[in-house]
Order: sequence, then structure tokens, then C-alpha cells
Amino acid sequence: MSETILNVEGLTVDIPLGSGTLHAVRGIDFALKRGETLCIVGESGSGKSLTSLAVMGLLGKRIQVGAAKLEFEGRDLRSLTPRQMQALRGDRMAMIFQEPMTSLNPAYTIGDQLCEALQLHRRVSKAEAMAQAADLLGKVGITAAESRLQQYPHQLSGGLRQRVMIAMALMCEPDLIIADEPTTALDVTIQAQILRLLADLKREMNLALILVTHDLGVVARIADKVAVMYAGEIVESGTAKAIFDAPSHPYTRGLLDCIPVPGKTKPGEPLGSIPGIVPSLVGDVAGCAFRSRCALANDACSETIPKRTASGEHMYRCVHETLISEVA
Amino acid sequence: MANAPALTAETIVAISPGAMLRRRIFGHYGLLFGLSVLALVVAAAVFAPLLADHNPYTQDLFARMKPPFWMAGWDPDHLLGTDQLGRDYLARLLYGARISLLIGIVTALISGMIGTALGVAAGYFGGKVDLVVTFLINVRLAMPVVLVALAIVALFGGSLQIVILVLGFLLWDRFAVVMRSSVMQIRGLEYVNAARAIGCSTTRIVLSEIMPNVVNNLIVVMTLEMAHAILLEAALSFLGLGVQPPTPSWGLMISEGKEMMLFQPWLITIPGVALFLLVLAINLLGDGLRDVTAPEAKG
Amino acid sequence: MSGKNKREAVLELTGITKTYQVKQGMFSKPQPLKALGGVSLRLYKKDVLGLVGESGCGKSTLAKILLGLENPTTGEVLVDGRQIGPADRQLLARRIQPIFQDPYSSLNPRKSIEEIVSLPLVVHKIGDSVSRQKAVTKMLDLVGLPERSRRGYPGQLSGGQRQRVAIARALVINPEIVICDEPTSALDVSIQSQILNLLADLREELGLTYLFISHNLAVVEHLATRVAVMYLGRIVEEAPAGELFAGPRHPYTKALLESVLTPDPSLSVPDIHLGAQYPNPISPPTGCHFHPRCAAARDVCSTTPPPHLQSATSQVDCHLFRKGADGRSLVPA
Amino acid sequence: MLAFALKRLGLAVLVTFTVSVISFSLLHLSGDPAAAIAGENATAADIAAINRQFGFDRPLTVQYTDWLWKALHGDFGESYYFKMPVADLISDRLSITMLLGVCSISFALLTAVPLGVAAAVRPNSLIDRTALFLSVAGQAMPSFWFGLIMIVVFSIKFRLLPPSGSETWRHFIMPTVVLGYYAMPAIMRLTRAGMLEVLNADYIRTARAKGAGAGRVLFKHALRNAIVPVVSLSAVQMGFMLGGSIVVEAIFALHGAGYLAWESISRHDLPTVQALILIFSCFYILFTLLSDLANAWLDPRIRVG
Amino acid sequence: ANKSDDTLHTAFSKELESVDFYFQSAREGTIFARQVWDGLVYRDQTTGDYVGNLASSWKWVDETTLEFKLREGVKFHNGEEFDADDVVFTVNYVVNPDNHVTVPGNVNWMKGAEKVDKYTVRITTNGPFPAALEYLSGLVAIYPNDYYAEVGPSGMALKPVGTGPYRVESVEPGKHFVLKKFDGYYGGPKGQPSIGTIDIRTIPDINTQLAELFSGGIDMIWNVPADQAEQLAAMDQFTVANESTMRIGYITMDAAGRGGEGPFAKKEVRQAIGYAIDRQAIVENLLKGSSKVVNSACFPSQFGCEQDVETYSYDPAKAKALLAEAGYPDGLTVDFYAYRNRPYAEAMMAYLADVGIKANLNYLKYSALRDMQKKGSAGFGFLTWGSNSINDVSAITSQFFKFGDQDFARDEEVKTWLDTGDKSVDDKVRKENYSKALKKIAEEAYWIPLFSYNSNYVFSKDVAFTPTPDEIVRFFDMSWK
Ligand SMILES: Nc1ncnc2c1ncn2[C@@H]1O[C@H](COP(=O)(O)OP(=O)(O)OP(=O)(O)O)[C@@H](O)[C@H]1O
Ligand SMILES: Nc1ncnc2c1ncn2[C@@H]1O[C@H](COP(=O)(O)OP(=O)(O)OP(=O)(O)O)[C@@H](O)[C@H]1O
Ligand SMILES: [Mg+2]
Ligand SMILES: [Mg+2]
Repeated sequence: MSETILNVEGLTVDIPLGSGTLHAVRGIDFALKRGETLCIVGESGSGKSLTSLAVMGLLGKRIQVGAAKLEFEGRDLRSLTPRQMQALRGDRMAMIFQEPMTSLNPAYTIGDQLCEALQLHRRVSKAEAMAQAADLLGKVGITAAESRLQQYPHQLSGGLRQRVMIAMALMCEPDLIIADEPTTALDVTIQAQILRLLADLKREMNLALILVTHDLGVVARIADKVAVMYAGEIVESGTAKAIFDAPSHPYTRGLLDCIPVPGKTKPGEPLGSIPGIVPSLVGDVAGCAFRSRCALANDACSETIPKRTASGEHMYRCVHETLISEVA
Repeated sequence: MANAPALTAETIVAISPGAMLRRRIFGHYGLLFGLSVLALVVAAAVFAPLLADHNPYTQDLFARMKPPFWMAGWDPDHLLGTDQLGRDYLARLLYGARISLLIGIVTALISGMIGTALGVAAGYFGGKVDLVVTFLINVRLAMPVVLVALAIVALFGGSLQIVILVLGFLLWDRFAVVMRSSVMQIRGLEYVNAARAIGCSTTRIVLSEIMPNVVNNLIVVMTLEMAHAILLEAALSFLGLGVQPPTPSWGLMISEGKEMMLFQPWLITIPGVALFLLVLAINLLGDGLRDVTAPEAKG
Repeated sequence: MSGKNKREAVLELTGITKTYQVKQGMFSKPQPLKALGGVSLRLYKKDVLGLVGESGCGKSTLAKILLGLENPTTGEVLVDGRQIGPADRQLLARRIQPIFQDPYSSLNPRKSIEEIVSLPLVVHKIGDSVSRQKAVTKMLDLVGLPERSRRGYPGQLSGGQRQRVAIARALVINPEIVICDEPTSALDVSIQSQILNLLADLREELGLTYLFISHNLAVVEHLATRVAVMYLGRIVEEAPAGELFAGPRHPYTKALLESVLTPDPSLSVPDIHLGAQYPNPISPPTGCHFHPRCAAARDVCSTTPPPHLQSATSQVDCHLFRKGADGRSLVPA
Repeated sequence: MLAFALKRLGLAVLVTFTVSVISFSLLHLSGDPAAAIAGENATAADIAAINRQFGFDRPLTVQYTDWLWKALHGDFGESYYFKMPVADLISDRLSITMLLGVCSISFALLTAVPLGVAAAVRPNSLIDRTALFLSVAGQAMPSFWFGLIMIVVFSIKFRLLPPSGSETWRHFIMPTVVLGYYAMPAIMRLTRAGMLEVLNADYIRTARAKGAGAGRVLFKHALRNAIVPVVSLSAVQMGFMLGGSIVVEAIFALHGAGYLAWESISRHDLPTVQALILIFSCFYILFTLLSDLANAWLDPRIRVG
Repeated sequence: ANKSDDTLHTAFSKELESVDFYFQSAREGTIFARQVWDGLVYRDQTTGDYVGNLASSWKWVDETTLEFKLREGVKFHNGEEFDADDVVFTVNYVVNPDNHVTVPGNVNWMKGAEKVDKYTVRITTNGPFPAALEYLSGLVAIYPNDYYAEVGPSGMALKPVGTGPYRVESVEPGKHFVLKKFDGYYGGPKGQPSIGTIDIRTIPDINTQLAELFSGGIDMIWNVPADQAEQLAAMDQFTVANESTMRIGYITMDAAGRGGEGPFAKKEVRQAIGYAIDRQAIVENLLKGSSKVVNSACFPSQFGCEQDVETYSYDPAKAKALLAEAGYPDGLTVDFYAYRNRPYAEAMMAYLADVGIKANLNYLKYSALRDMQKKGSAGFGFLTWGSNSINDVSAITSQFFKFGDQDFARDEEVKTWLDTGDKSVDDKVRKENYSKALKKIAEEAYWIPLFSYNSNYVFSKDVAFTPTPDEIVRFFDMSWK
């Protein structure tokens, strides 16, 4: 239970652009144990997807990934050859994407695509693979699995496709699943079902789960640990309870104020808001990226920002120490 | 707020679309090459009377097929030599630029108008109109162009006007196809719905909401069809059913020179290379324009 | 229906249906798809009617019909009790304006912000160029955009700013009704809250009436005064916001409410007792469209369409209810 | 499915019918073909006799209906020039053109598709630039000029290939290359564009996330989807090629249908020209139909509703 | 493919519509026919005399009846024996209008033929026809009656059978013909053939023909344009032979105003055109070879071709003066039609432009041009006529000055003279009348005759061949060196 599956330190992702280098992910750390759910939350463009793709080794050659430490089950991913990495992908670590509509190959049946995931890594016959696929489809709540295997993606609804994606990720019984906004494109009712399914499966199979999302509601309900990303950095991280009960970074606090919460926010009352937009990360970036939108910003914010500990594992990056009470 | 400069470049991006486009154009070598060659040809066409010191129609039967300057026995009076009737090849080449450009431009305009009208109507109105236009496009595509062009030219006798008209009335299909699909695409966008909800008339929506957004596609197709028309005219001339002599069309020059190509290869090489370069330039320009105006190139 | 506090319905829909002919594969025949199956709704002055429902249930279709972008197959649209025909497009446009979901495709990229915002004035021939400029300035100020952005182009704006431009364009001719089709679902929460605040302020300031379409119940609860819940082309429940959130009647409304994930770490993911499959609108289920997914379904649900039940303030279409003895309340059947 | 096929067929028939009406009226506008039949040394009396013999003095509509009725029975009349049934004449020539067309499209596909894939895999690389240059240059190269140059180089300079005729497979090499080169750029570009798009598609990322290798991703997952529009384009190109083979057939003295058509036009051999235009359009339509079927096989979204 | 396997490879530049001689109209067809069939008489190219071919002797029975004694022991390629029945059948078949031969004018001067005995036939003509022997020598090939009756023109087009020096091995219509030496050939004036196989392909493009020649795929081509022939001669790799042909070029003008009253109704304008064009320069620089300027409206060697006629030598000043006189001091603009030798037409246009006549070229296919002329338009143009290689002036004047559709002069007097000449069997009467007609034609400048054509024959050094002025390639005269 306490075995650390993934350990990331100082992960950076740099994208060379015509006008300079985009420092899309700027030195982030996180670690994950078996059976844990880590939620990475942040606004659009904050680098969540790049982080997960970097871990999977799915970023193109053009994009530079750097890390002080990038360990998966004790193996240093940085030293693996592309072929070794390929053997790991889909087998020990699997990924689920945001768009169930476009994430399945329209030219092949569900069955073919599920089997492929298994046959790429295990010497099994097609029939065995099919059996496994049918079994897993049942597990993710798809009835009449046998006939579904013969169908093509376009014949399924979004919710079903996302279940297929989950089943595909589970084909080799991986240790880590990274789900990049798996429910964003789905209806609320389906979203709840899928999240529930993921949570159940994680528990059942004792997986490590990284869930990328921008929905704080989702985070609160499912996460063990939370990492709040802003402009390529983790500005605050900790257990879900700590983050939601005592948000310490001005950005996290801002975010929580923004969302109307039934029962809590009064209908008609103005919501909190964060003015401005995310700054460009092209070229050298110094200081706190949030300071252009932060009500508390001062000169110190353009200096190096210290990493502070609020309590236990709860960390945040800010020049201000425990502002919580003052600002409120 | 004391923010480092790197972080203040935000909210409203400083760079204007015009400047962006300019930057992209100057970074696109193909486009630059195409543009400069085309500019050269246009200059040659416009200033042909100044650049050529011979009349392209004056023949001298006693000075036939003089070689160009890089070959032995060339005549300083005729830099690019003379043709089978002793006409100055440089003069013909320069005046020929006018013909090729004229054919390209007018054909593209005629077919562009037909194709755009049909394509926009089909794309915007959809339904029955679309069915009819699609049918017309199918009929047009099912007609073998070269054959039909040959038949018509054979029927009316070749002349510049007829070649242009025939090509103009045959080459509209790509315009229609491209316009149809791009208008359909734009039509589904919400700003068109917004314009309709505002109460804009159909004309206004088509002209001021849709057209500006498909005009780049139109220009790209236009350049490609220009090149296509120039090549087709050359092919028709090659088959003896194009522009009529003594018009100095490049296609015709190749066709006239081809008889001697095994012995005096430069007779077809010179207009051939000119034709190749012009068409290449127009194609590169078209491709370049597509690249720099493509939405995915933005940002 | 005439409530006791006689409020005027600025917009009324009666029995609107909309059928599309859709082709599935290339080789199949077009089949009728009933996007709307008889929708009757009223929009009262200064109300915010929230319309929620799953993807594909017909929300946008309804919005399009109200905006005159589509013609209903059957049914009527009444504005101030007067029927609206295709000829009244201009008139309709002056009173009803849209704000769309996608801020990226809702602005013409080739036009400057000024041109976009002043377009309605130009089309309706309101004022001269000077007064139009003034109106644009005023609108930009109202929606919180800097004056200098008027010469900018949509490509230079962020999503939130674009949505502000769209709002400015919708409001510049002083419409009474604004149809907001998921105006914030493409935006980040930090931007969403700004837009929601703006919409609320403008409503106060200008006395606007909104039809607010969303699938985010939290947002709807925050903004709406009345809520209509749509399922597969039909309104299954409609009630004042407070009433609906406090006591949802229809099982589908209940499921929707249950699936709202509040940021409360002490709760876990709810277990929604709802079938996973959203039905195919081309061949909808018999009886009550919702019965295959309904945990409380009875035999009658699969055979007979549910009754249309109205109380003083709300309506619901469900076999699980019946009219109360007083004829004005609804009680479980 | 059957209803669809019938509708599709009906449309095809309507298209060919329209094409035939257009071509018939166009051709018959060219006036009296009798002079053409009579030849260079004919007298006025000869011509008058021919006019009567072939019924050119009848109204156009009558001539058309007559022609259509016979054509529906497989009788395209007799060639004015060769004095033999057009159907026989064409079936003989068509085989050469078809062979040339098939060779050319295969050549085009076999070169353009791999090039397009390679270019898409490494955008802006040397391969991509070369392929792009080849395609732009190809589009700018007049095919008659290209053919002539091929002859100069391969037949005269190196004496590798016969410059004309259709006796052996070696005779088909140059015509195939010249004609195929004409279709190559478009196919190459479409393959490249399609691959670029498909390679950015989410399901490609899915395949890679599964641990599929580069080759598998490329050929099993990407190409299968990217090739769908290429199939349609190839059909269109193939149709164009048959019609556009005139120049190539003239240069390489291949006595195919394209060359026959051209000669027939100048000979005012109307039954042959009409039949050829009709047959070319039928082929075009046939190819597009076939490509639709191929696409339905490739793309289940089309196949199963 | 050459001397080593005794096969001569050559090319036609035109698709032959049929190899049945009577159902085609091309020069290539005539060439083909000469190898495969024989006529009754044969004209010796060197002496110009008529000698017996399938006939051994003949005599005029009366003005309209010719009697032939036939050669005995001649066999057709299929073994059928040649006799009077074959002649009777062939003549009666081709003169029957129901059989629609392609060029009726070639044969419809005959009324029919009748058998006198197995080896004697009589051919009757429709009125006196002095050129009968010339026509018989070139335009009437004798077919095997049994075979032709059985297979008809279409069969003959696929499997031709004749008595000639070569038999047909294979025919791919319009594309490819293979001839084999006929071992049973009786000889006659054509003599026994020497080369074993003649392989003829149709290659339309002169460049392709040349390419084949260079790459050794072909041993012989003809009708090679002058410039290319000059270059080839300089290369010393092939034999280039030049021979004049009976084809002449001319400018026709609408003197009769068939296309409406125009400038050409004025004699001065017509003459001005004659003076404006430097025909000598065109001949020297463009046609070259054995081409000559012609002044009379016929080919000089043709019987009755009067040479002593008004000539128009190059004199642009005079042309301008004449134009001014005619009321066109500032020149005029006209449509100019042509169908072959575009450079020649262009050269003429340039000369015309020099004297102020702006000629707009309409370059049409022959058929289209003929079509227009039939309707009376296209009255001003550069055309040519080859007289079907008939060495008699009637072969050209009948076509152009006897009120046919190509007659834009419509001169009654000329027509009367020509009719008299055509109908007479007295050579003196004929000469006299043709002379009058041709003189008037020249004097009135109804036509501007331009030049005679020539043909260049290019063949490999292995081949021995002497071309003849009738533009007919005789493979049976060729041999390997
Ligand atoms: N291939 C790429 N080329 C250039 N820029 C990229 C690329 N991929 C991502 N980016 C940029 O990197 C930044 C981070 O992207 P990322 O996809 O990780 O964001 P995200 O947090 O997942 O956002 P979202 O919620 O929208 O998915 C963004 O600004 C994005 O524009
Ligand atoms: N133009 C059209 N042609 C055919 N079918 C259509 C058309 N527009 C909408 N539909 C169908 O009508 C149904 C209702 O669509 P609508 O867009 O109104 O749904 P929605 O509730 O707005 O969904 P979302 O939340 O995804 O926007 C859907 O099944 C849709 O596929
Ligand atoms: Mg992402
Ligand atoms: Mg919608």
C-alpha cells in the first residue's frame, strides 16, 4: 500500500516555438503510491495534459522533457530506450483521454482495439484476448459485451466509448492509470457514473490513478491528493481535505470562490472572480506567474518564490505566509 | 503592480493581424519565390515593348532559327535567337508573357465567377440547391475536359477569346467544390447564426460574413486554376487546337518549336522553361497563400 | 396558465416540435429525428428561465427556433401574445438576441470588434455613424472591455473577452430577451464566474429576460428564477428554481441533482441509479421516454406516455405523480 | 443499402444522360460532318451523297433519340471513318487506354502514397521538402514536354526504351510515368495532408498509449483512415487520366481510346466521339462508384449506419 | 528489325480508316494499295508511259469504250485465279452508287464493265474521258470477285486479298500492318519485290517518328519537314532523298463574292496579293528541296498545264499601289484560312501585313474548312491540292473552276473552256482549251498559285530506294544494300 509507484521531481516541458521557447511545465514535483488518486487541477493551458503525456513518454521529439527525477516503479524512465518505454506503455501504465468521441479508431471494431492493447504486450490468442475484453466490458458496466465487441466506435454513445477506453486501459492490468479529463466531454449524469467506476476500479485493483481535471467538484469527491497547477507550476499541493478546507495559495482560493456551490452560494449573489488571464510562458519567466492577477501582489512576487508548508504534506508556493485569514 | 516585463505582455496581444501576416509571408520562401517570379513575368508582360527591341511579329526568312546567346553562332541582335520564321525569340517570349497571363487571369476570373456563384449557393442554401449544384459538378467532372475543349475549339476555330471562354466554362468545378465546402463549414459557425439572429439579410450574410472568410480559399484556388489554364492552353496548342498564330503564346511557341526539338532543342526549352517557371511560381504562390492564411498557422 | 400574480409572458411556445431528416450511414435512408417533441414554455418578463438537460436533448434546437434560425415543424411561437411568422424576422431580431456557447466561432474573425458590435445597429438602421460609435463605446464599457479593444480583432482576445464582445453585440440594440446557449461552458471557471456576474448585473441594470441554457445545474441554480428540465425533446419538469432544487419531482431531475459534484471533500462520488445509455433519438423508447433509465419505472411507464400535470407554479410529466385533491398541487401517485 | 445503390445508380444514369445530351448537341453544332467523311479530295457531289446516306439532314432531336435508342442497345453506330461498328473499334482501343490508366494510377499511388506518408511523418524534413518540391514541379510540368524529354533521354540518348508502340511492357514504361506523374502531386499532397491530420488525431495518441510501435501506428491506425479521401481522389484522377491520355497517346503513338477520340474529333467522326465521351463519363462514374464501395469497406462509418 | 531479319519497319503518320482502297481517301491508303493490288495499267515513273499491268493490251473501241486483253495465269493471294470476272465485278461494284465508295469521283467516270471472254473486258465511260488510262493506272485496283462478294468491304479491310507483290499478313485497323512478299507474284511492270517483310505502324507525331528512326525502331520515314531533313542529311547517319510532288499550294480568293461582296471582287486586290508575297523566299527558306514557285493553277508536269501565263513576282510597292487603286490606300483587314503548314501561312500573313493587309488567321481542320467553303465562306485562304497524283490538268481544274463548292471564281467562260477540254479525246483541242482557261485564271488572278511541294524521304543506310514524284512509296522497288 505504501509502495511509491511514480516519483516525479523537477519535471519541465519546453516547447520550442518560432518566437521563443514555451516553458509549458516549469519544474513540478509529485509522487504517487499504489492505491492513491492524485488529482491535477488547473485552468486550461496550465500544463496538465503535458505533464501526463510527459510521464507516459508520449510527447513528440520536438518537445523537450527534463526532470531531476522521473521514476516509475523504481525504474528511471529517463534512461529507457523508446522500445522499453513502448513496452511499458499500455502494459504497466495506461492512459485515458478526454475526448471519447475521437479517441477510438473509427476503422476498427471495439473488440479489435481492445485485443490489440493486450496482444501488444502478452502472447495470447485472439480468442483469449476477446474473452478478456468481454470480461472487462462487463466490469466497466457495459451489458451485452459480446455483441458490443463487434461494433464500431461510432455506434456507441460517448459514455459507452469512455467506458471502452477505461476497459482498454485495464486490459493489461496496469499499475498506473492516467486519466486526462476523462469526463469533461460527458453529461453530468454520465460523469458521475464514470468517476464512480474509476474510483471503484482503483480500489478493486489497487491502482495508482492520476486524474487530470479542471473541475474542483470532481477533485473534491475523488482525490486523495491534489496538485493545483497554474501556468506550468504546481502552486499548491496536499491532501484533498487540506486543500479544500484550508486553501493557502491565492489562486486556489480564487478558484474556490468562483464556483457557485448549491446551498452555499446564495442565488443572485455575485461570485468571486479572478481578473485577467494567464500570462504567456514564452521566454524567461521569473517570479510568481499569478502575480498579474493577484490582489495581494507586491514587489517580492517577482523574486524567487519560496515553497511553503502549511501542514504536513500540504505545500504551496507564495511569498505570503498564511494569508488565509487576512484575505478572507 | 510591479511585474516583470515578461509577464505583462498579455490581455490584448500586441501584434496586429496585418503584421502577423507580413511576418508569415516573409518567412515563407516558396511564397517569396513565387511572388518574385510572378512579379518578373508581370513586369515582362507590362514592359514588353520597352524590353524587346524587336517586333514579335516581324519575320525574316533569311535569319531563321538563330541559336540563343549560350550557343555557338549566336547573333548579338537576337539574344535568345529566332524561330522558324526568323522572328526574335526574346520579343516573342516577352509578349508571350502577356498572353499566358491573360489566359490564366481571365480564365480564372470566368471560372471563378461561375464556380463561386454555384459553390456559395450550394454551400449556403444546401438542400435542393445543393443537390442541383452537386449534380452539375458531377456532370462537369464526368465530362472529359481535354476532349470537350478540343471538340469545342475544333468547332469554333481556335482563337484567344475562344480558348479563354472554353477553359473558363470548363474549369469552374474546383471553385464550386472548394467554395461549397468552405461555405458549408463557415455557415455552421455561430457568428453566421448570430448574424442571422441579428436580422441580417441573406445577401449581407453571404457578402460580408461568409465571403471574407472564404476569400483566401478562393484566391488559392484561383492561382491553381490560373496555372491549370495556362498549362491546358499549352496542351491545346500542342494538339493544334489552341491559340492561333502568329500570337506569341508560350504554349504555341512550344508547339511550333517541337518539330525541331530533336535538332534545335532550345526552341522548346526556352518557352518550356518560361512556362514551367511561371506555372511553378503561381503554384508556389497559391500554396504559400494557403499556408500563411490557414487558420492552423495562426497564433 | 394564468398564475395569481398576473405576470406577462413575453415569449410563449405552444406545442413546438422539430423533426430533422438524418442519414446515419452513407447507405441508409434518411430517417426522421424528433429533436423536439411538443414543447410548451412561457418566459415571463425579467425572468431567468434555466433550461437543463443532457447533450442532444434539444436545447439548442429550441434556442434556434426562438431566434428564428430554424422553423418549427409544428407549433407556434408567440411574442407578446402575437404569433411570429418567418416575415417577422427583423422584428424578432430587435427583441430577441443570442449569446452562443463557443466564443471562438461566434465572432467573425475578419471583422474588428467595433464592426462586430455595431453590426446590429447597422442592420436595423439605428442612428448614424457617430451615435453608433458612441453606442459601441458604451457597450464595451458596460461589458468591461477596454476602449482600445474596439479596433482589435477577435483573434487577439481571450475566450472570456470574446464572450464579452458577444454579449455587447447582443445587447447593443436593447433587446428584451437574451437567449444564452451555454454561454460559459467553454470557459474556465475563473472566467465563467466573471461572465455569470456580468450577466446578472446586466439583467438588473437593463431589465433583461434570459433563457439560460446550461447543463451545469450549479450555474443554473445560481442564476435562474425558473428551471425547465428537458429530456429527449420534451420538458419533463418545470418549476421555480427554489422549488425545483428543494424538491425535485421527476426522477430524471433527481438524478441530475444528485450528479452535481459540489467541491466537498467529505463526500464521495455519488452513485447515480440511472441507466448508462442515453436513448437514440431516432427510435425513442415507447411510453415515457425516460423509463429505460428510471429506477422507479413501473409497467405503465413503458406503454403509456406520461400525463402532463400542472400545479400553480410548476409542471411535471410523470406517471409517478397525480394532481392533488385541491387541483393545484402535485402528489405522488 | 439496395435503395441507396439504386438511387446512386439512377443519379449516375442521369449524369451520363446529361453528358451525352451536352456532347451530342455540341458536336452536332459543328455543322455538316459529310465533308469530313468525304476526305480531302472529295467533290461536292460526293459530299451531298454522304449527307443523304447518314441522315444528317434530319432534325437534331430526331438524330439524338435515334442515337440514344441504339446506344441503349449497345449499338453506337458505325464509325464514319473506319466504317466499322464503333463498339468494336472502341473495345479494341479502350483496352490499351485502360491498361495505361491502370498502370499509371498504380504508378502514381505506389510513388505518391509512400512519399506522402514519409513527408507527413517528418514534416519540414528533407523528405517532406523533396516530396513537396516534386509535387509542385510536377504540377508545373507540361506533360507533352515531359514526354518529349523522356523520349530524348531514354530512347535516343540511352536507347533503353522504345519510344512508341504498345507491343511489350517496356513500351508502357514511359507513357505510364508521364501520365502517372500527372496524377501524383495531387495524391501525394492529399496523402500528406490526410496523414498529418490523422497523425494528430486522438486515436493515434490512444494507439501509442497502448504501446503500439511506430510502424503499427503509422500503417495500421493512421494510413487506413488517411487513405479514404485518397481513394476517392484516385478514382477522380483515374477518370481524368482516361480523358487526358490524349497527349500521351499521341506522343508515344499508343493507339488507345484517347488518341482515337482526338483524331475522331478532327475527322468529325461523330459516332465515335459521342461514344467515347459517353464511355469516358461512364468510366468516371464507375470509378467514383467503386471508390465509394472501397471507402465503405475502409470506413465503417460509411458502411454501417 | 532491319536487314538482318529482312524486315523493313516504317510508319504512316495518319490512321488509315480502312485498307480497302475504295473506302478510304488518304495518301497512305494509296501507298498500301500499290503493294497489295494491281491495276489494269501502270504508269512508268521514269518514262511517263502507260504499260500493261493486269492487262496486257488495250484499245479504244469508241469514244466511250475501252477494251482490255488481260494477262493470263495471274493468281490472287488467296489462290483465286484472276480473269475478266474480277475486273467486271470490281468496276461494277465501285461504280454502283449504292455501295458508297469514299471518293466516288475517282471511279464514277466509268459507267461499267462487261466481260467479252475469259480474258477480255470492256469498260465503258460516262461520256468521253481522255484521262481514263491515268485514272485506271492510279485509282482502280482489281479485287478478287469471289472473295469480295463474300466478305465485302469490311472483310477486305481486315484481310485484304489482291494480286500485288505483297500479301497482307496482318491488319490492326488504323494501327499496324504487316506485309509479306507474295511468292506467287507474276512480276509485271512492278517487278518482283526484294524485301521480305514490310512492317508499318501508325505514328502520328513526327518527333516520335524521328525518335524511332534514331533508336533504330524504324528504317524509313517520309514527309519529313524540310528543316528536319536538312539536319538529318547533315548527320550522315541516314539517306535523305528529296522528290517533288504533284501537290501545289495556292491562295484562293472570293472573286465571285459568294460570301458577300468583299475586297476580293476587285481584280486589283487579288493581283496585289500576288505581288505582295515573296513566294521565292518561302520556297527557298521554308519548303526547300525540289519545290518550285508555280505560276499556273496546276502542277507543271500535268497534261495541259500551260506555263505561259501572267506571273506575279514579289513587288510590294506595286501591291500597295494596286491596293490604293482599288480603294484601299490604308490597307484592309480580312480573315485568312488555312489548314496545313502553319508556318507557311504565317509567312504569307507577314508579307501581307507589310503591304497593309491584316490577315487574321483561322487555322482549321481540313474538314471544317471544307465545310465552310461549301457554304460559301472561307473564301480567302491558303490551301493545297495534290490532284490524286493524276498527271492531267483536269484533276485540278475540275475541282476548282467548274462551279464546285471550292470554286470562288465562278467564271462561265473558264468553265466552258474546261468542259470542252475535259470532254475531248483530241490532245490538241484539250491543250488549247486548258491553256485559254489557265491564262484567264492567271490574268484575273482568281488564284495565286504558290509553289509545288516536295517530300523528304529519310531511310537507313541499308535501304536502297529512289522516290518518285507521285508521292507513292513503292516498297516493291526497295532493296537492302
Ligand atoms: N504541441 C504543442 N505545441 C505548442 N504548444 C503546446 C503544445 N502542446 C501544448 N502546448 C501549450 O502548452 C500549454 C499547456 O498545454 P496543456 O495541454 O498541458 O494544457 P492543459 O492544462 O491540459 O489545458 P486543457 O485544460 O485545455 O487541456 C498551453 O499553453 C498549450 O497551448
Ligand atoms: N441540423 C440538424 N440536422 C439533423 N439533426 C440535428 C440537427 N440539429 C440538431 N440535430 C439533432 O437534434 C437533437 C437535438 O440537438 P440539439 O443541438 O438541440 O441538442 P442540445 O441539447 O443543444 O445538445 P448539446 O448540449 O450537445 O448542445 C440531436 O440529436 C441532434 O443530433
Ligand atoms: Mg489538457
Ligand atoms: Mg447545444
